[in-house]
Amino acid sequence: MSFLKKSQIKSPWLLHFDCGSCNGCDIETLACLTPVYDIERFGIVNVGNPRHADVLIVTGTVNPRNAVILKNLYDQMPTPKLVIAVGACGCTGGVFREAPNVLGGVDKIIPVDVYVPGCPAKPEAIMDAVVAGLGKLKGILEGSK
Amino acid sequence: MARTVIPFGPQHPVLPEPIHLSLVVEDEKVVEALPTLGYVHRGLEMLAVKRDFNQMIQIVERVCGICSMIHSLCYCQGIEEMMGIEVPRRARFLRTVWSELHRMHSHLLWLGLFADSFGFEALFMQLWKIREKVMDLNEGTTGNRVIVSVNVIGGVRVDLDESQIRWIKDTLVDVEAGIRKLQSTIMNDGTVCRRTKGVGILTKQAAYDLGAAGPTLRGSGVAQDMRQLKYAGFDEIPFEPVVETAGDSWARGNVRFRECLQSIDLVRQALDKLEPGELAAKVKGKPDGEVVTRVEQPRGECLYYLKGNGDKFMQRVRIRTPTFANIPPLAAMLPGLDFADVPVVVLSIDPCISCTER
Amino acid sequence: MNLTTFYLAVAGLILAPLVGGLVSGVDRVVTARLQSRLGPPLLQPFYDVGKLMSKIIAPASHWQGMFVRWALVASLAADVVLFAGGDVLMCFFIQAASASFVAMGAFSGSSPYSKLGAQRELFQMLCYEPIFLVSVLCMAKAAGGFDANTIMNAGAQPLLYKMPFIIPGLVFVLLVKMRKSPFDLSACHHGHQELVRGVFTDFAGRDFALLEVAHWADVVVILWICSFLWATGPLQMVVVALVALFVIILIDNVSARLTWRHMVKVAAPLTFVLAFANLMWLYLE
Amino acid sequence: MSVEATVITADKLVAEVTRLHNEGWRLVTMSSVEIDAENMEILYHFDKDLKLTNLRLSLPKGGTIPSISGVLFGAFLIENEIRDQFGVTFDGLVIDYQGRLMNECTATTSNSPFCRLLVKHGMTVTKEVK
Amino acid sequence: MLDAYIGVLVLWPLVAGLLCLVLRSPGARKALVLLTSAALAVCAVGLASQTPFTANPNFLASEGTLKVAEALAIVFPAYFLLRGLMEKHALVIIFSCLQLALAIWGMMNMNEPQTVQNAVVCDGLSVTLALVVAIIGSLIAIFAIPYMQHHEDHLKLAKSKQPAFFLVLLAFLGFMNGMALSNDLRVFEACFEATTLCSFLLIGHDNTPVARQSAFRALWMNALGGVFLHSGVLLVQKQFGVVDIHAVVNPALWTGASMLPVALIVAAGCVKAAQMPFQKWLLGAMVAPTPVSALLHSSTMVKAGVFLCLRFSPVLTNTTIGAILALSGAFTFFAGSAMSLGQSNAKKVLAYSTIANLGLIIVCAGIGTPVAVAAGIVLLAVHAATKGLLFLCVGDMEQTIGSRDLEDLRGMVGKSPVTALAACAGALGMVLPPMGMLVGKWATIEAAKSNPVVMALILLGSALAVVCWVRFAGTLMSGKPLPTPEKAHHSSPLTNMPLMTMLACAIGLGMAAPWIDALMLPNADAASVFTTGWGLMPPLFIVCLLAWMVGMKVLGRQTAVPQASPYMGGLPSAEPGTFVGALGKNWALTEGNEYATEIFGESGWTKFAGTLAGLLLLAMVGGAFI
Amino acid sequence: MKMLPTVLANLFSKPVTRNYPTFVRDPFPNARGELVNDIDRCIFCGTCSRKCPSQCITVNKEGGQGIWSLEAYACVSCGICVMSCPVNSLSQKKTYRPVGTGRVTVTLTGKLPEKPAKKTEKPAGAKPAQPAQ
Ligand code: SF4
Ligand code: SF4
Ligand code: SF4
Ligand code: SF4
Ligand code: SF4
Ligand code: SF4
Ligand code: SF4
Ligand code: SF4
Repeated sequence: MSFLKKSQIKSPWLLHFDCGSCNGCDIETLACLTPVYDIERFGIVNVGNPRHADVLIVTGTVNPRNAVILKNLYDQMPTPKLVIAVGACGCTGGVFREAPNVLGGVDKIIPVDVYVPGCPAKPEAIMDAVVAGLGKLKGILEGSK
Repeated sequence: MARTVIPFGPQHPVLPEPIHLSLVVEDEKVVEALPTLGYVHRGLEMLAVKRDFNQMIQIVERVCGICSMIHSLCYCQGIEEMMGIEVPRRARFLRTVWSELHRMHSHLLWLGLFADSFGFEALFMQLWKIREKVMDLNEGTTGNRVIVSVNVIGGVRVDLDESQIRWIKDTLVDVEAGIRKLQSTIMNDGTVCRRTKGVGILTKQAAYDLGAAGPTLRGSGVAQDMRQLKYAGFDEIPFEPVVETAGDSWARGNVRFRECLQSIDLVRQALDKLEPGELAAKVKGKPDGEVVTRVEQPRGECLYYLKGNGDKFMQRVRIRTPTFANIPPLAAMLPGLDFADVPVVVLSIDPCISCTER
Repeated sequence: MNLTTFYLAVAGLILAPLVGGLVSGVDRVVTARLQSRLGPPLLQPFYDVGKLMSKIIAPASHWQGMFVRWALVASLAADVVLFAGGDVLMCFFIQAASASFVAMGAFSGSSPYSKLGAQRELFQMLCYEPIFLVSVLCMAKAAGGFDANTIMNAGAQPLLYKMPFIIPGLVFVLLVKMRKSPFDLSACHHGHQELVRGVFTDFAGRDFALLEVAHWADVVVILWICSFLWATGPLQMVVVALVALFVIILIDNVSARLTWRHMVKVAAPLTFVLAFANLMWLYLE
Repeated sequence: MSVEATVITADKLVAEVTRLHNEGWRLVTMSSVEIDAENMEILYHFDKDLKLTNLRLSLPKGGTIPSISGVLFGAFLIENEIRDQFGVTFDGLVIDYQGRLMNECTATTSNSPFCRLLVKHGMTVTKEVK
Repeated sequence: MLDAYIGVLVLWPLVAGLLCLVLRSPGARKALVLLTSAALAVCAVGLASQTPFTANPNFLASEGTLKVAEALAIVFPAYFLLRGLMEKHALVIIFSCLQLALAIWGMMNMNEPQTVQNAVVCDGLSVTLALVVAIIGSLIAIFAIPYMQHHEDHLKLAKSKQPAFFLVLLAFLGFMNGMALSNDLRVFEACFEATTLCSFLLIGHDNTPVARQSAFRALWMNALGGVFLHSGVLLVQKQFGVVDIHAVVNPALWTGASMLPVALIVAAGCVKAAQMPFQKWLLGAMVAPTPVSALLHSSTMVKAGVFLCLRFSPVLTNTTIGAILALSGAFTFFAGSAMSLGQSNAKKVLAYSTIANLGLIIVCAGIGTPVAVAAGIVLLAVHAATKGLLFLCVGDMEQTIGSRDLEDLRGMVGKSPVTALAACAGALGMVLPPMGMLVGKWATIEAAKSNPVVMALILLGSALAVVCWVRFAGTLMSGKPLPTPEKAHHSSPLTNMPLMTMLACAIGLGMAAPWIDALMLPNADAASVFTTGWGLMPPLFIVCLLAWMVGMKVLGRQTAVPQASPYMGGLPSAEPGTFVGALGKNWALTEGNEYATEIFGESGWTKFAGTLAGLLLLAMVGGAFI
Repeated sequence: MKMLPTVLANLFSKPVTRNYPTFVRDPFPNARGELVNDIDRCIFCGTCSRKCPSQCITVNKEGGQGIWSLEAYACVSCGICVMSCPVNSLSQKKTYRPVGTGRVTVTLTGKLPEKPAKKTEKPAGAKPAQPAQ
């Protein structure tokens, strides 16, 4: 695999967007950056700018107002991109599925590559998800030669 | 001079949660700031018509993950008051333990984010490193790091055994040492003070009139803490509300820092008062009537207005959270600030949009 | 121009970005350790750039690609000038051109953050340029010429003895140039800043990768010029550069970000006056 | 059991709130609750030294009452939220989100506790099935 | 042949101007201006090819001419006095009276000086100024044809004032040439006063209250300058009995003699070059139509001032006066740059920057070594071209959108790309290597090696200038312009031709700076130029060329793909340049630059810098007594 | 500068980072992880589906077969169902449910109890989760 392709696996920069999450999954996502978990070991940086991000981590349920934002952010990311839906809310809407202002999980708006169950998802699970996502990307890259 | 309009948020790296501020700045001084909410609105008060009053515990726990335990505590207390249930003494102290552990992790989390808002990455890392120990306490005792889910109507559903109590106490010694080491950085470091002192001043009168709550209110010199209402175990645990008088971001930060230390002390006291006994009282019947109940969350006074009508579904669950009350003071503080201070001041009220919008 | 100069120039062209990338990698590892973390692999910056190179994204403005290329060329040219032992003033002017092109690219973008970042980038330039150049004047005065070669062969005694007061100024310049707290005003390494990614907000993909390379080249130039302070031998210079790097990383980790008003009104004038006093002292001696 | 509250009418509201404010009471919040298909109540909770005093105002859903945000700026957010949920119009609201504080849906009907018209994905307005 | 060239350069413009006045028809005017421009350019180039040389054309050397010159020394002040009395302008009255008194006193009491050997002595400095006037000045004159037409259409004048305007404009060029070439102090002085008159008339051309006020401000200041010059000249005459400029600027002549005359003459140059504290007249000149301000700023008037200083610089080398002059020039450079940073009015940005850059040339004059003078000449030429270009661009854009505020010019690259890009090139050419301004600055710094304060001030000023100009260019290039109603703008070939030529001049001169510098140096120094410091330049140009090509290729590629939507925190936009923000409103993404007015505000700096520069000026004149 | 001792101490001590995929910490003994149903024990009474706050369990009885299905990614691991199951057929693992690349619905079928079931015999472990699509 060429250096350029390899570096795509080695340097996933992430953008975290909180669609109506209860904060539980957010803080666990943030915790991944901190010393005990330190996902920078995998070359991951939280860039906070869709134009630089490779991985979009979405926590929480989608509502009509944030759906627009979510779509925009997704569109502004460069390709190839990965989407990770974190927590029961991100996957399906979780406990809030039937709340009046909830549309459901992230996959209602944008395609999701990896689902991370849990309420909240554990930091280890989020790391697993990134690894799984990168595995998927690697497959695509190898396939495309 | 031409003005710059900045769409600040909803997605913005210094904002942990989505909120939008339409900022108008002139030479990087804010002249106008209008907030937009609704990006995390779920309408979960409304779920009361679909989930019975027991299931609502799990719903209100997820009003917000950071002080989820205190939300369910408030809700359960309300229902207990409505139904006239006496909570066993052991349960009350256990509730105190977990609610103070929550306060601790919440304040450490916030202090970290606050440090991040003025670009002090190492401090953020250090605080979150310490916080992990508290998170371990949560997970080790309840089975979940964040949403501990210990409350049931009438008491708690998880107990602590002796070894766990000892473990908590030992860990707290470490945590306290770690926090105290950072005291001088948070309170006296030159660059930190330059970014926080005198920034976003809320006078005592303004704080009171605008309805500020929690550390935002106490940072402006008003000694008000809902734990003085003596709910859970606080009737037997003496404590003094932490107050600062400067009313700026620095003062709000310090209130939280000192409350962190205070919480360690409260947990210790509560653990010492634990006596063998029942975990939960028996519950019969359906809630009927109307109550207003208040607790102190890390971010301040939280008020639940509950109305039942003898059905298993509540007629109304109205949740007023501290950040909701702190948004107007924020809106009043923003104009006149340097643009660079906007994140600092926004973070200084510890915005929790999740519960603001529910 | 003789052949040695030519080889040196080519070496500068190739080595500078590589060394700069390594410096950045060391920076990230050391920063992680200071924060009690394990940190990324040493070669992470290269992976980052490689990744960015292979991304596909629409430009925020048609002009950006052009400005980015110009900035890169200018940064590399500054390197080459220095490696070939050329005029230090000119070398720095060329680097200022690079910074200007970055700002121009940011201006031509469309996000308000990028434009605010460009403004701040310019204010930063306003602050560090005179300080740095006055420091160079000190060196030139003591060494008797503006050429890098002349300064490096200035004699047995390290220049530092004659110019202790330019140290704060150089530290300030390094902090600004390496985008470190307390002066990471126009863009910080990670995006947690009120300006999102400041000047870099609108650059993406390949453009951004090239900017990063230009940044590496810049860092090498600045570190090298700082190491003139103890130019008694190549080893000593490397040590000085490493010490400077470590000090910068330390400062980054023990301070909060200040504001640009503070920089323009307090930090820059103060360090400038100190450096200038040093210059006057050299002249009056 | 029910919450102790002074019953008040809309015309005396602002005067009463001003009086409480002058006496040093702090507005905690307002709670809105549906009584039946047509009517609702708003409770104003005030605090002083940890004691609560409440005002109770009955009104029809979708009615109009004076805003107290002129007296207490902090009330603007609460009033906007109630407007979102019950379609109550507040006269003299200092910052008026026009019923769009939490969502774009303005179709709040007068007989709703919260709007039952939802903007579902795809931005079509569908009647919520209940 | 030389005499013919000189004749055309000095006299023809006046003749052509008079013809304009007589013929009055626009067509004839156009033809005359174009003809004059061509003639001037040809003759100036012709002269340049012969430099250095001396000549004695009859029309400059004859007894009659000298008589006329002496008469003019009375006529001009008398006219100023008359205007001053009409306007009841105290300062004008005072200074023109002083001028008159000096002139009359000089006539009565002065012995006839030695006859001047050569009426025209043309060296590098003279020919540079002549070329600048002939080429840059002419281009501006051509630009003025459509501009003034449009201008008068706007003002809806009943009777066109253009014939008179072009008379003054063209005559101005002639007088400038006369000044550049003449070697007789008396002729020089007459031309010097003539430029004062011309600028007064041009600034006041629109005859609005502001224009009048500015014109009179220019008049009193330049009359004061005239007083300085005349008293200096009289003293020279008294001390040595010579009026031959090239004899006077011989350092050997001055050993042991009082330097007061030189100080006075140089002070006159500073006034004309709008150095602080006399910067106000040049700022006032901004109210005039663009060709006037362009002319005053780039190729005429102010250049007369620095020309005078550079001319006398050999006698300033290593003197107290020289040191103080250098210091005050450096200070003006610094303060002018700082003030230009705080401005949002594009023309004021240009004005302060002109003042600053002239300060830089004055520094060169103050240092006075051959290297410094060469740098000064380079700066003079490059500045004229670059600033001329910038003025024309701003003028053109102003006619397009009806505002000269930088904030309104935001995103001009979308509305009139050619002009905006030319302006960007000009702006970046002011500050970036390898363009001439920066190269000149570099040379000046290294020439000022012995004076740390001057070097530091120049460094500060240059940093300020970089910020100012990059921001200027960036604002023009700013993405996503706001939707403003488009106004029809008829750009004629006579607008574009001078603009493009000027662009070529600016870039060409900018790139040629090192070679010009080499030309201006005495042979001994010139040889070493490219082996030492300047050796960098040729490879740098190659690098630039490469960068240019790469940049263009990428530009082409990126233009072919659609642009990304702007990052606005993820918010949607209802239409380009807006976002849907608070209250569900459509917020326009307006932008404003940061001017840091609390630091770079105009009024504070005017007071501070004015006082300090005034003191320096006094010190310089006082320094002559030491 | 007040942070200096702390960061220097960090530099000279071992990082606290747990090198996760290489080193996996043992879960806490009472951790509430993945929900599993010992389907042979289940009597398909439907209590869990009624009590679940997330309403992610459905219980169906069709043709003598009981179908218990869980919308796995909507489960919030609260453990209410575990507490309420009358026959203790539900339990939570100590480890969290692994991440997946598609939505997962766990569907388990079992025999309906003929009579009030009184089986005490311990059956084999639950069937593995089946991705529904
Ligand atoms: S999955 Fe749970 S913790 Fe995560 S956002 Fe949803 S409710 Fe909160
Ligand atoms: S105050 Fe914040 S942390 Fe607490 S419940 Fe509300 S949102 Fe959560
Ligand atoms: S851009 Fe900044 S953060 Fe990135 S390597 Fe360079 S100095 Fe470090
Ligand atoms: S460096 Fe600072 S701003 Fe960047 S991600 Fe880390 S904590 Fe956030
Ligand atoms: S459900 Fe709709 S109307 Fe009701 S509060 Fe939420 S967004 Fe507003
Ligand atoms: S806008 Fe320009 S052309 Fe029109 S009147 Fe004014 S100066 Fe003349
Ligand atoms: S799992 Fe337990 S509660 Fe659920 S249906 Fe089976 S037996 Fe009943
Ligand atoms: S653990 Fe909770 S959410 Fe999950 S199935 Fe059981 S009751 Fe439902």
